[in-house]
Formats: sequence, C-alpha cells, structure tokens
Amino acid sequence: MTVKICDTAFDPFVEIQNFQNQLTLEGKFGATSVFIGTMRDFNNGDDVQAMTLEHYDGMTQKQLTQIIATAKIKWQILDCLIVHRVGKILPNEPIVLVAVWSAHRDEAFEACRYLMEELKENAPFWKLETLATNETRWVSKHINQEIAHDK
Amino acid sequence: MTVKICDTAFDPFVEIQNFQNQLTLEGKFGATSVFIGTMRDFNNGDDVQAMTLEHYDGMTQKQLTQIIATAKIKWQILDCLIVHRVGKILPNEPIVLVAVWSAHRDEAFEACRYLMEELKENAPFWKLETLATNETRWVSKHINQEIAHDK
Amino acid sequence: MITLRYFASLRETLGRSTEQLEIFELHTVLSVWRLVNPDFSLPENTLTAVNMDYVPQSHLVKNGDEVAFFPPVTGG
Amino acid sequence: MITLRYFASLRETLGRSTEQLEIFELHTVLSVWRLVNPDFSLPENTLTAVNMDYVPQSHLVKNGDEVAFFPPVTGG
Repeated sequence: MTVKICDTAFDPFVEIQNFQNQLTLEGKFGATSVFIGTMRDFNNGDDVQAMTLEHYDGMTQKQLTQIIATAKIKWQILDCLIVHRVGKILPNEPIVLVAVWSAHRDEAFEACRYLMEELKENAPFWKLETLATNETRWVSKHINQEIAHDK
Repeated sequence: MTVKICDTAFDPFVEIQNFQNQLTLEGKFGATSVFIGTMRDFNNGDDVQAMTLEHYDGMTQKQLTQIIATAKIKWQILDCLIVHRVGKILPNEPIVLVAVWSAHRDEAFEACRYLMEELKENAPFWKLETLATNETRWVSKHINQEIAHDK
Repeated sequence: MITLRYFASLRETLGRSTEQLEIFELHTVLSVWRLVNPDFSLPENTLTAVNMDYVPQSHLVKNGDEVAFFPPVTGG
Repeated sequence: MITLRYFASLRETLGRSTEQLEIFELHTVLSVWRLVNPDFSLPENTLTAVNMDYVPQSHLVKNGDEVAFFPPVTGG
C-alpha cells in the first residue's frame, strides 16, 4: 500500500508498471482497477491554461493512509497505489492515479472507486486555476455542483 | 473506439499508452478508467497451470462493438479500448483490458464497469483450464456462483 | 444452405465444430438442432446465435444463415 | 504553545500561512480562531483539523497541537 506525492509530472503507466513489478503477487491477482485524473484545458465553461495544486503536507499522507486502511477492511485488496501531483500543472498532465490489485473484479472496481471518492472528499488538496485570461480562481465545490462531479 | 483480439501475450500498459498517444484529445479528457483481468494460478479451490481461451471469431468483435455502441449512448465517452486475449494463457498473463476516456470521472468509472460486465455476459469466449494435476475442465458459470463474480 | 457452428464443451461433446445443411422447409434454431442431432437433445443453458447475434431457439432460420450453439460464455 | 495553519483561499485572505500562540485557558478550535482573528469571523464551510485529523469546531485544543483551518478540499 503506497501513497506518493509528486511535485513534478509523472507517467501513470510507468508508475503502475514499476509498482506492479516489485509486487510478489504473481498468479494471485485476477483484477486490477485503475483511475487516472488528468488536467483538462477547460473547467466550468472557461479555458484554463494552468493549475496550481496546494496541499497540507503530512495531513495528505495521513488522510490517504486512513482511507486505504478503511478500504482494506471493506474489501479484500491485495495491494494499492495512490499517486497525487502537487505544484504547477499543465493541461493534459496527470493529477491523480489510483490503482487497486485484487483477486476478484468486484473488489477491485469498488475499492478503486471508493479510494477515489474518499480522496476527493477528504484529502487536503486545493486547486488554483489560471484561466486563459490570466485571471486566477480557486476551484470551489460550491459555485457549481458540476465541480463536485468533475474528473 | 477500438476492439483488439490478441493470440499472444500483451502488455496492458503499453497498449493503453500506444492507444492514448494516437488520440487527439489533449486537454479534453479528465478521467481514464481502466480494468485489467489477469490469469490467476488458482480457481474454485484448485491450482491452475494454464488456460486456453476459445472464442467465436467475428461474433466476438460484433458483440463488443454493440456493447461499446450502447455505452456511448448511456455515457459521454471520448474514446475506449478493449483488448482480449485468446489461445493458451499462463498465470500472471493479462486476459482482458478495458479502458475508457471521458471528461468526467463518473462517466469513465461507470462506462468501464459496464463494458466489463457486458463483455463477461455476452462476448463469446470460453475458458478451458488445465489444472496442476493436468486435468482439464471448462470454466462454468453454474458449478459455482463464485465464478460469475471472478475477475 | 445454412452453416452450423458449435463451440467449447458443446463442440467437444459433438466431436465437430461446423457443418452445413440444406433446408427445404421452415425451420427454427431448435428444429435445425433436432434435425442434425436427433439423438442428443439441446443441453439446457445452451446459447444460440444467428449471424453472430443472440436469438431465441424459436428464431426462424433461412438459407445463408450461420447458426451457432454454445454453452454460457466465460470470458473476461 | 499551539501552531495555527491556514491553507488555500483562507491563507490568501489572512495573508499568512502559519502562526504560533500561547494558550492559558481551555480553548476550542473556534475560540482559538476568534482569539487570533477577532475581526474576521470563521467563514462558513471552513474545515478544521487538529494534528492532521478532521475535528469539529468544538474540539478542545491543548498545548503542542497543530490546528488547521481551510476551505473545502478540491483534489483528485
């Protein structure tokens, strides 16, 4: 169970492969469920040129570790990997990666979804968007209900 | 929207990367949901040494194409990729890959899950297991309800 | 002329994967099976397809059709 | 001594990200806020954490605690 916070761009598929290569689960996992959140060049009807992701270093890791511990109680997870980007991000760059390995498909799907929803709900990250107009704005859960369903 | 049937081992992450590299969706997709089914070395309480996947060539492609068409009506999918292995498979080798690209997370998660469930329900594949004892048996949906939930 | 195809355990049981048949009367998927396998009743749970689409056993077949019989699928 | 931390838009609004405070009486998370920000009421929807765990505003703080205030999170 690994949580990584990256302040530079990461390749989600390289991350998954490297992680999977060091697992000793050959023949034991039948299901891998992966979610990747990627920065778009639009949000809430506006063109976005960049985003800065602030986080609460320490609390992020603590919260994500607790979320994973809860998921392990709910589902039989063999292993999981969460990678989250912080700092300045450009469109088309990955923001978050969640990957779950399990014997069975239901557990992998459900645990991956759970980790992602809980991360969005509880992990202390905040997005500051720089619009095409050079204006900046904090992404809010309240301005538009859409945002809560984004990515 | 691409469907691939492979009769040799494939690397799911290379498949996704190659597919994503030729997409012209930079900045448009915010969510990628991926499922990978991998062969285990056990099933239904027995050790398994190999599996042979038979399929109905032509009907497989037709059914998967119809499943994708239905998913496109239900969710706003930007693109998707399905890769399925046939022939002789060894433990730890990938059997199936489903990947969905979408603007939003809900759609990616739900469409990926849908494609995978429909594939298991309707795509004409059959698994013949070779047990550690060299005995062979067709995997059945009926012997054990567990199997319907596997992978 | 119609083409019959069998897959997986059903193919093994019958000992053949494909055969062709001339039909001169109205036939359903089920009656075609009975015509070519008079001594072997269609196993319960067998799935049937015509021209690669699932159909019920009561589906009428016509010349040129490909009619397939197979056990429940187990891919993925 | 307790440490206060502010994040994101709240940090920008206050113009500082961290400060330290001696407390000599019983204090809750909310009363600590009022002590250091007497002219600025805690914005609705502000989330509060003590030692990196979410707590209600009525949570009692003690010396050595790290108390954090921040807007709803928007990661992922």
